[in-house]
Formats: sequence, C-alpha cells, structure tokens
Amino acid sequence: MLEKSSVQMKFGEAVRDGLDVALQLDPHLICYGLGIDDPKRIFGTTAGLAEKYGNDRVFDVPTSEAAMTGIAVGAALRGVRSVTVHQRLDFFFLAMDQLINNAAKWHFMFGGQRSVPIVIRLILGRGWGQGPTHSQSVHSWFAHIPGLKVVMPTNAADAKGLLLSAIFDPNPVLFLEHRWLHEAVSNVPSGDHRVPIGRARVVSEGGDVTIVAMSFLVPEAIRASALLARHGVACHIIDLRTIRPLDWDTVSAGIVKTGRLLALDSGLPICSVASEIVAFASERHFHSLRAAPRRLTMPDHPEPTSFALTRNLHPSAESIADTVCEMLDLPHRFAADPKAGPHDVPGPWFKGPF
Amino acid sequence: MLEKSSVQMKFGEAVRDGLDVALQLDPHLICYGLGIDDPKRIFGTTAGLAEKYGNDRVFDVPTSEAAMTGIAVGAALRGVRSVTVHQRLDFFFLAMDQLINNAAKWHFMFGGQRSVPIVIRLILGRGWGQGPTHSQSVHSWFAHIPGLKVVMPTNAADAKGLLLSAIFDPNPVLFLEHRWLHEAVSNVPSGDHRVPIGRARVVSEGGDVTIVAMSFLVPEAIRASALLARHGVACHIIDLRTIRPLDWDTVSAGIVKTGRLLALDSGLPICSVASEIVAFASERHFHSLRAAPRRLTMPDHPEPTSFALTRNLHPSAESIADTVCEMLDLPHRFAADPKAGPHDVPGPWFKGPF
Amino acid sequence: MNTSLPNDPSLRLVRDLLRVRMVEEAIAREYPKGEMRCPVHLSVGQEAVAVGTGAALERSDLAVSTHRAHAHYLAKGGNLKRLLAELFGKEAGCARGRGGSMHLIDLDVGFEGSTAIVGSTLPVGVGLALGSKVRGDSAVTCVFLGDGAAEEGVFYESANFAAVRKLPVLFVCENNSYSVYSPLGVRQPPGRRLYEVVRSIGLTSALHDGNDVFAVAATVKTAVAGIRHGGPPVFLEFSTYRHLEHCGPFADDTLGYRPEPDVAAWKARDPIIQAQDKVRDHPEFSDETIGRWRSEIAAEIDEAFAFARATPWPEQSTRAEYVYA
Amino acid sequence: MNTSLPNDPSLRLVRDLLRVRMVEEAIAREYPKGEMRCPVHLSVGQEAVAVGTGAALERSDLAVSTHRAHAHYLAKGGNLKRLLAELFGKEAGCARGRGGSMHLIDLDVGFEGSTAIVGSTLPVGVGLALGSKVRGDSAVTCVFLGDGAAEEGVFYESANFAAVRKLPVLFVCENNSYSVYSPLGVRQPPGRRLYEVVRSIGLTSALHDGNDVFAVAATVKTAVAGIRHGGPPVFLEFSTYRHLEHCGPFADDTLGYRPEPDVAAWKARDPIIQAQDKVRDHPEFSDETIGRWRSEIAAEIDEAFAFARATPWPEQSTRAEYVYA
Ligand SMILES: Cc1ncc(C[n+]2csc(CCOP(=O)(O)OP(=O)(O)O)c2C)c(N)n1
Ligand SMILES: Cc1ncc(C[n+]2csc(CCOP(=O)(O)OP(=O)(O)O)c2C)c(N)n1
Ligand SMILES: [Mg+2]
Ligand SMILES: [Mg+2]
Repeated sequence: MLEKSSVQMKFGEAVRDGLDVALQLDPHLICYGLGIDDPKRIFGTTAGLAEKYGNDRVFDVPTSEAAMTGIAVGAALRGVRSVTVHQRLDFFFLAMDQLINNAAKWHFMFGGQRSVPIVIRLILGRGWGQGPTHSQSVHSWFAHIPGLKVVMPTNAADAKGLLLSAIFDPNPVLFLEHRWLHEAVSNVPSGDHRVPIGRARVVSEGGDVTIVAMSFLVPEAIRASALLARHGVACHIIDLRTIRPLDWDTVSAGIVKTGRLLALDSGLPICSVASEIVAFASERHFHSLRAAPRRLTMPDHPEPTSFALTRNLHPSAESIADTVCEMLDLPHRFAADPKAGPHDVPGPWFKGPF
Repeated sequence: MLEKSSVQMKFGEAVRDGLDVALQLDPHLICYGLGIDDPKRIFGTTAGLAEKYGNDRVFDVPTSEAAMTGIAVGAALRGVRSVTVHQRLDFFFLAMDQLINNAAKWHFMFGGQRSVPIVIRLILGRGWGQGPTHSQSVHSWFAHIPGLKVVMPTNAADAKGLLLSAIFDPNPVLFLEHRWLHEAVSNVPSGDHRVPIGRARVVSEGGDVTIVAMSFLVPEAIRASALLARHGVACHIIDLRTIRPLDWDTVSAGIVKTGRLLALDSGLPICSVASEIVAFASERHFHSLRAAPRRLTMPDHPEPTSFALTRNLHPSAESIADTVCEMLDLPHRFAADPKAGPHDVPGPWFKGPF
Repeated sequence: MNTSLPNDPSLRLVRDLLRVRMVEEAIAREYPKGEMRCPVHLSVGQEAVAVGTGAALERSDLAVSTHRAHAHYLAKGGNLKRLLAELFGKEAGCARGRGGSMHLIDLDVGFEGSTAIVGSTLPVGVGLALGSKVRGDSAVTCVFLGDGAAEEGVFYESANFAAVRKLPVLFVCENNSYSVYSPLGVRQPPGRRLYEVVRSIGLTSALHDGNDVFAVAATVKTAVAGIRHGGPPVFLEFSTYRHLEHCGPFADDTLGYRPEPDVAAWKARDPIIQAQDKVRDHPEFSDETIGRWRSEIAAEIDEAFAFARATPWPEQSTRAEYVYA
Repeated sequence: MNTSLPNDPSLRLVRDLLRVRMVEEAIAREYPKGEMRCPVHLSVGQEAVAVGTGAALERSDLAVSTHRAHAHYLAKGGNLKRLLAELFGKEAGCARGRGGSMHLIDLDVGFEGSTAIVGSTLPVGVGLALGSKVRGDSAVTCVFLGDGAAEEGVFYESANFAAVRKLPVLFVCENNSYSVYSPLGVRQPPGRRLYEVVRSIGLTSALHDGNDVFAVAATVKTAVAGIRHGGPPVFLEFSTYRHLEHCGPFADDTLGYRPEPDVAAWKARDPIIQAQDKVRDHPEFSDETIGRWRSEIAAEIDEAFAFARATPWPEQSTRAEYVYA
C-alpha cells in the first residue's frame, strides 16, 4: 500500500475535508442543510464549500426536515448522491417516516432495482444547557432498522474516512458526529481516505476486561484505562465506529479474550446498542463469560438543562473505571475525583451556546 | 373484592367496550383517528361510538399524523384526554417528533407541572400482503424512550383492562394491538375493568424453561408449550403485557426459577425488547442461568409482500418449540409440521385485505 | 399479439383508457379467488387522469405514485405482465414480489415507484426533479397524489421547496373527494380549493375535469412543456370519482357513505363513456373498433394473467436479499 | 417595590415594551459571565409583537411559544424571577431548571409552554384550543411562531385542522425575515406572503407592522374578540426585525449576513422609539416618566437577578424525577 501524506487536523476539519474530497470526486454530489453556507458553517464543517462548488451543489434549505429527507431519497434515485446535515439529531425526528418507510426500504421493497445512496449527518449535543431536546442520540433506533447503516466516528481520521465511505456506499448511511468531538485532533490522511463501514477498531489490547464503546465514550474509555492501568488493570477497548452493521467478529474476539464485558452506550439504556452487545455476548459466548457482563449508559431519563443536574449524567472515565473495578472485585473508586473544570463542556474551546 | 359480571367477547369488541366505558366515565374524553366513524369502524373497535357520544367527541380527522399527535398533547394540557388511533403503526412514523420531543418529555422538561395523558392506539399488521410498510412494530423504539408507557395486550380482557388503565393514566401510553388478535375471544369483566400497567402475567408455571413473550407471540408460545408438553417439557410462560415500564420482578422470578430463558419478540431483532431481556438476564442473573439465554424474533429484514416469502417469517409455535428443544438438548423438531391452512392469515375469519 | 394501436392520438387515448379499465376490472374479477394476496386499490372511474397524463409525458420523463397506482403505472408504459405477476407475489413481478400492488416500479419507462404511506412519494418526486436539475437532464417528474395526501405536511414542504428551487416537477392530484370513506368536509375546510392553496405557495396551478381524458392530456401537455422550458413547477388538480371501494375489488355504495345522487352523477360521467362519445364521429372509429379493441385487450389480459399464474414464486432462500445494495 | 404602572393602556404598553427590552438587555449583559448556561434567543427589536399581543389577551387565555420566548412569557404575565431562575438553572426556575431558556412555562398566567423544536408547539396550541372547545371554556389560545416555523409541514396540518374544526386559536407570526442566518429567499419563494398562504388554507389572516405596539395590540384585540365570539381561527403576520444575533447575547451584524441598509432601516424603526414618539404628547407622559420607569424596571431586574443567583440549585437526587406523572 502506498504511503499517503497526512495532516494533523481537528475532527470538524476532517469532516470538511471529506466533504471537499467527495465533492471533487463526484461532480453530482450535493450537500445541503439549514445553515450550510451561513457564517458559522455547521461548526466549521462546511467552510468554503458553497464558494468552491456553488449554490447548486451546496445550499441552504427551508426548515422542512421531512421533505428534505425524502428529497434526498428522490435525488439518489436519479443518481445524485447527497450529504444532508442537521445541527442536532433531535430535529431529525420530524423525518422518521422518510427515513424508515422510504430510505431504509426502497432497495428491498422494489426487489433491489434502485438503491438510495444518501448520507445524513446528525450532530449530537450534550451539556451546556442543551437540555431535553438538543442532546438526544437515538443510534439504537437506527441500529434496529434493516436497510440503514449507522456510523459514529470518534476521531478525525475516522470521521473523514467513514464519511467518504458513507458517501460512496450505495445505501443510506447515518453519520452521527458528537459535538464534543469536533475539536479532537488526529493525523488525517490526505485525499480519498476511506475507512470501511462495518469494521470496529481495537484501541488497546488488554487482557482483563473488554470495553466496547462508541462516539464520545471512546476517549472516556481510554481515559478510564489509564486510570485503571495505575492499578494494574489492562483494558481491551473496542471502538465500534459502525453501529450497524456491527462488527461482531471483533466484538466476539474481545469477549472471548477477556471473558469480561463492559458495554458502554452514549444513549439511553433500554433496548440500546449496549443491550444488544450484552445480549449477543451471553447468547453466543455464554461459556466464555467469566463474570456477569455489564452496561454503562445514560440514565433512563432525558437530559435536564440545569448545570447542577448534568453533573455525572453521562458515563465518564471515572464511572467506567469504577464499574470495571466492581467487575474485577477491586476496591478502587475514582468517581470522587473527577476531571477538573466544568463538567458540561468538552474543553475550554467550547464557548457555547451550541 | 366484589365479583364482577363478565361476558365472552372478542379482543376487538373489548377495545370498543373499553372506549365506551371510558367515554362514559370521563365526559371530556375524545377519540379520533382516520376512519373512526366510517363504515368499517377501525375493524369494529369504534362501532356505535360516534352515534352515542357525538361528533364533538368521536371524530374523523385529516391525514395529518404529526399535527394530530401534537393536538392530542395540547388537548391533554387543557385537561382533555384522548384516544387517537392509527390503522397501522407504520403511519405513525410521521408523528415521531411530537411523540418524542413533546409527549414523552413535557412532564419532565417543565419540571412536573403538566402531564400528558394521551393514548395512541397503533394497530400492527402482518401477513396477507401487508408487506414492508403495513406490518411494522417498533415497540422496541418506544421502550427506549423514558416518559412513554407501552402496552401490548394479548387477549380481550387485557385489551379492555389495559386500555382503561392507559386512558386514565396521567402519562402518554402507546397501545399496540395486533390485527391478528382482534378475533381472540375471552371472558371480559363488565364495566370499569382495569388491568394495571407495568405488570406481566404468568401464563403457565413450568419448571424447564422460561419463555417471555408479547402480543401475538403469547398464543404462539402457549401453542408451543402444548407441543412441548407432549415431550415432557414444562414451560414457564410470561406475557409481558406492558413493554415499558417492564415488570422486571416477574421476569426475574421466571429466570431464577428455570435458569433457562427464551425471549420472544414480535419485532426486529437488533436493539429489541428481546435483546433487553436477555441483557438484563445475564447482567442481573448471571449465576442463575443454566444455559445460554436465547432470542427468537423476526428476521433482520423488512416483511416482504409475496405469499411465498412470508412463510416462516415470524416466530411460530413450531419454531419456538424447536428452539426450546435445542436449549434442552432434546432431539424433537416441529417446524416440519406446521399448523394447517394458509400461513399468512390468523384464521378463517380474516378476509383481508387489511 | 395482433394488436391494432391507432395512430390518431385521440383514438389512442380512448383505447388506452379502455385498456386500463379492462385491466382493473379483470383484477377485480379475479381477486376474490385469493391468489393476489395483497391489498389492491383500483382506479376504476379515475383512469382518465392517469391515461391523459401518461400520454402527455415522454417515456424519459419520470413518475412516482401512491397506493392507487395501477393506472399510473400502465399509463406511463409499465409492463402489464410484471404488474400482474407482482400482484400474484411472483419473482417476475415488477418488484420481484417484495412490494405487491402498493409498490410498483418500472424503470424502463421512468416509473420510479409507488408507495403505500400517504404522501411519502411527494418529496421523493421533488427529489427526482432536483436530481434532474443537478444532472442537467430534461426529464420532468410527475408526482401523482390524492386529495388526502395533500393533508400531510410533507406535501406543503415539498411544494414549497419545488417552488423555491424552481424544480421541473408536475403534481397531478386526483381529487376524488374521499380519503378511504372520509369525505373532504371532515378533512379540509368547506369550500376551499386545494389548487388555490398550492397557487398561494408559489406554484402554477389549476383545476380541471379529471373525467375528460382529452382535456387532461391537453392540460398536462401544456404544463409539461412549460416546465421543460424552465417554467415554475405546476400543480394540476383533477376532479374525479372512484367507482369501486377504496381498497378491494367490490362496489361498496350500499354502505351509504357517499350521497347516491353524487354516485349516479359521476357514473353518468364515466370517463370511458365520455371519451367514446367524443370520438363517435371520428372516421376511424366505430362500434366495431371498440369491439376489436376489447377483444385484443382481453386477449392481452388473459395472457398476462396466465403468465402471472404460471411464473414461479420467489425462492424462500432469497428472502433476506436486497436489504442492502 | 414602589412601581408606577400607568392606568392608561397606551402608556402601559410603552412601559411594558420598555420592561421587556430592559430584561433582554440585562440578560445580554450578564450572559457572558457564564452563569446562564443554556442557549438564549433574545427578542430585542421584536418586543412589540409580544407586548401588543400580551396586552390584548386575557389572563385566562392561553399561549404557547418557541425557542425565542422570553418576551412572550413576560408579555403574557410570566414571572420575571422565575424566568431568570430558569436561565440560571435553579430549582425556583419556572421549569425547575429542567428546561432552560427554551422551555418556559407559567401556568398561573396561561403560558402553557415554549419549546425548542421549530414548529413543535403549533399543533400543541391547536390542541389547547380543541381542549377549550371540548370543555366549553372561553379561552383563546395564542400560538407564537416565526417565519421559519411556517416551513414545517406540521404548521400547514395544524392550520388546516384549526380551520376544519373552527377552533379558538390565534397564530401570531413574527416574521423577522430570518431563520438563524438564512434569509427568506432561500427558504420561501420570492414575493410570496405567508399570510396569503394561510388565508388560502381557510383562516382569516392579515399582515401588519410588528414594530408598532399599538397597531399590534389593536389588531390582536379585534382578532381575539372575533375568535371568542365563534369566528374562524386567525393568523396574523407581523413584520419585525431582530437586533441581536439569533442565539446569544451579542450583535452580529459584522458578519454581514443581513444587508446593512435593512439593518439600519429597521433599527430606525425600533419599536421602543416609535412607541415613545407616539405617546410623546400624552399628558401623563414626559421624559421624566421614562426615567422613572427605567429606574423602577432596573430595580425590579436587579432584584430578579439577585434572586436567580441566590436561589438554590435543584438537588442531584431529584434528577430522575418527573419522567412520569
Ligand atoms: C400516512 C398514512 N396515513 C394513513 C394511511 C391509510 N390510507 C391509505 S390510502 C388512504 C386514503 C388517501 O386518500 P387520497 O390521498 O385522497 O387517495 P385515494 O385513496 O382517494 O386515491 C389512507 C388514509 C396511509 N396509508 N398512510
Ligand atoms: C426542527 C428544528 N429544525 C431546526 C432547528 C434549529 N433552529 C433553531 S431556531 C431556528 C430558526 C427558526 O426561525 P424562525 O421560526 O423564523 O424564528 P426566529 O429565530 O427568527 O425567531 C432554527 C432553524 C430546530 N430547533 N428545530
Ligand atoms: Mg381521494
Ligand atoms: Mg425568523
């Protein structure tokens, strides 16, 4: 394989880079969404694209989430791929009919004659007063639905690589990007860099416990494993990257290897991806499990707005580490000693409000 | 407790009876939905109600699922309860925003000041060419969402009792009724009969395997247990009745009792209620499990339309019995010998097309 | 087959109308046998909108439709055998048996799909038109809808976007005054005209008689030409009436949900009778012509039914296919 | 507090307008300190619609609103302390800190809730009106919306249903020509007027100057009276303009997304300046009056901020409460 050049960039920049590459590769690709060419450029992820590719290919739209989703389906049938963007996943509940009844089923229900290559970017909010209707992630809903693909990148290189794979995939792909990851920096290969959909990434290879995570919980799991390493615990961390189709081989190998499973989920607990992974583990690897598998997710209620109520709302490195210690019958606890700084922002770069 | 009189009636008639009782009890209750007062009366479930209570309380509406759901929310805020009905759950994807962002969250996000007592009846289709967009059940989606309650009755008495509880519950309740159960007859108590939401029913008390089921799969599980009984296998069958909040105590007792769990699900497999139950079992009752827990669900694809393709699509008594035999290492298999008659109708009463 | 397709466009319209009617009637006749195991929504009484529109569209134009799509599919040039095979759930069906009557497709003639969720193809059609614009092709997309579909918010959103981006899309609305059994009056304000709402949204729009196939063809032809030459999107509302029940093969007027005088008046205005009356004096038309067409079409239909019955089922082993491309 | 609420309705309007403006400006001033940790959408420049409408509604009338709801909440009589406490995320907040700026409620004055999903309260408002009709009470429900919300299909569905059932609902649309940074032209066809679309749907509708608080109050009063006496639902579109950024405390006209001449023209038409000009000759009004009001209001605001800061946080232990009633 040829060495490609690579550049350090932020997750948000990598999304922009991926869009830029795709717009070059496919002269018919269109990108649209509320505010795509406004001064904020979807948190910078679409900067310069309208200027470079023109208003016929990169354009702002009415506040009509349902129709704009069906319109993407129609354009795809005509051979025009699209990347639609919603500044919050929460707005996309308006488009469920078009997603489920049309996008996800078109290829199946017409016997494979037309596929629907569309990408829908959904940005996941959290903290800083986003509250009940600007902080939801229903990746578990999407994972439930055959015909959809669902990716949740955790770093800049994967963001670009999965986005490009998603754009050129012949199926509808939901691309869920966590607002708190937009500034995460990593080395990103230049040009047409693709990361295959449906393949998880083994982040670290420890032998004591297998932690399966997605999205913002991957960096938290990595931080947890650093805490745990000080106490001699070695974590096998899997970054799912794709939620559907899920890379069961990599998950299986992780389960079999350590016999201990902690499934993290950045969403709600019931009928979640974490539930699915634990169910899979006990159904398929019952005899490999050395202890009860565990889940760590958001609590089973909406995210409140108040600063006081969002503390310890989401799984964190500390609560992950604590759970692992419980599983291993170790006495250490970390939650009393959380990360410094306000808990409701990803870092000092985040100035709010969105 | 006073003995109440009871009458044999069909599931569909019991729904109608429940609505009738509720409309009498609460003079402000309204019922609406497409076709509610048309000649077919929602498969008979609203027969005579428009005449009895008038067009201001029982009325037909435009084909506007989203608004009609938000309108129910608003009416509820004004103290007017409602029972809305959709002839297929599939149509209700249009209303997800109002369901998730408003109905499910109103009480929480306004700090408990107003609740949203609404009931949404969703009829589940299956077979006879219903195909990909007239046969879906996303009860697992609903179970994912805090703030919602979800009931799935399996017999006439529960249909009436759960409907009345749902109507007088202060929260939004989804009432999922399977089209194939509409003719199921049982003894139904007269008058204001209520079955508590959130309580499962132990259908039979066997000691070999615990089968957890909902909706149309409960009668299938019962039929399976009859097949298995011939081979000396005794099933502990739990009819969930409510999907959210789920009756974990009853499920736990069943798991602990037999150490063998088969979770059935009338919907899709991934991130399903069956996943949740298996995950729960292995997380909480790891040491009680004597064998790997199992799931039996629809396959992970949409329901096709063709008669030829719907055969063996859903779990049946035979496939349930076969799975139990596998779990118990018994040689018997039943799938080769299915029930007589066309597989795509619930019984000879079903004349199609819906 | 030894068919006699008239060269004269008017006669062709009359014959096409007859053919769609005879297909629908044949489906109605055969349906009770229980071999076509899927819901069917027949267009008997409403065929003129489909046939007139189909005649005014080019083969390279596109169409999407609704649950009531047989007539649209046929009028756009869709394959009859594959239509019937689809109703029979066969592998040779136009959607390989996966879709049934409510999911028709024939890509050879630009029939991009019909679906069963009311309103769900409205934005899809607008998206096809957007696709055409992006690719710079000259196709016009025709979006069929009913009066009920116009109550879905997505209709308004779709029309608005079509107007904002001036897309090459034509909405053809068959207003048969009913959504299932529900009359317009419980669904839309009294006296309101849909085409006026759509005009206020920013589309060119008009109301016409949907039972006059010649008027439909002429109106649509003008509209399509305007759109193709860069004009704004168009919405055409056609008044028409359904003769049979909403879903299924039978008449249901004994149920009394439609006023008897209306039913009688509309049946007197049957598009087939009207169309034949109009060409009565045409030199190439006579009772004999009709008779010949009838027997040709009957033979074609027989053959198609025979095909649909004989052609094999999809294999069970392929059931999970096509979930992903 | 020793306040001087004028008896004269015109003066009362002017004072109320000033009060809403001063509250919004105070929020803008304090916001950068980072204590109000939730998005805020300020109404500076648009207050006349809220204040005029609030004055025309009875306390027993109802209202629902959007993400930009501070002004509506206050104009309907909502409690200022509880508004600020909500922005500070406190237990004494009007939504107990669960909702933040985008989720306001004050049941004492019929403010039934504002939400942050564009368009989501439109059907809720119609439902409140349906509830009133079923119960036979005489409340009118006022549904506030922006020009962007009218692009959601649910708006059309809601308006249609209100017209079909003749519900006691008033839509008050603040058309500020922008949805976030997006101008009307990329979202709605050029030259189209929303109130005309709504009229075609079947509502009584009109367009008015939203920066003239007296005109707003008079128009809304007439509309509410009509509705209360059994008239059809009404849609009032008011042209207005936002002075600050879409979300947040700052001005953002350096970004250049709005034409400078527009900004200047609209700022010259500031509703506060206009209103004060109109009462200039009122015998009970003078520069001194304004000065007195200003200091009274400033004191009220200071007290409210002090309250919001001092009042306790919600308890962590109560976090999972209120999921179910
Ligand atoms: C979203 C949705 N709601 C309801 C239905 C049930 N339904 C099927 S056809 C139909 C009637 C639609 O009326 P119209 O658009 O006028 O078409 P017509 O049947 O008169 O041709 C309805 C309500 C559906 N399929 N999808
Ligand atoms: C369904 C949905 N889509 C998008 C958004 C993002 N958003 C928040 S406010 C807003 C602008 C709405 O414009 P308008 O209704 O004119 O109100 P204004 O902000 O001008 O007062 C948008 C698009 C949202 N909150 N909900
Ligand atoms: Mg109709
Ligand atoms: Mg605006």
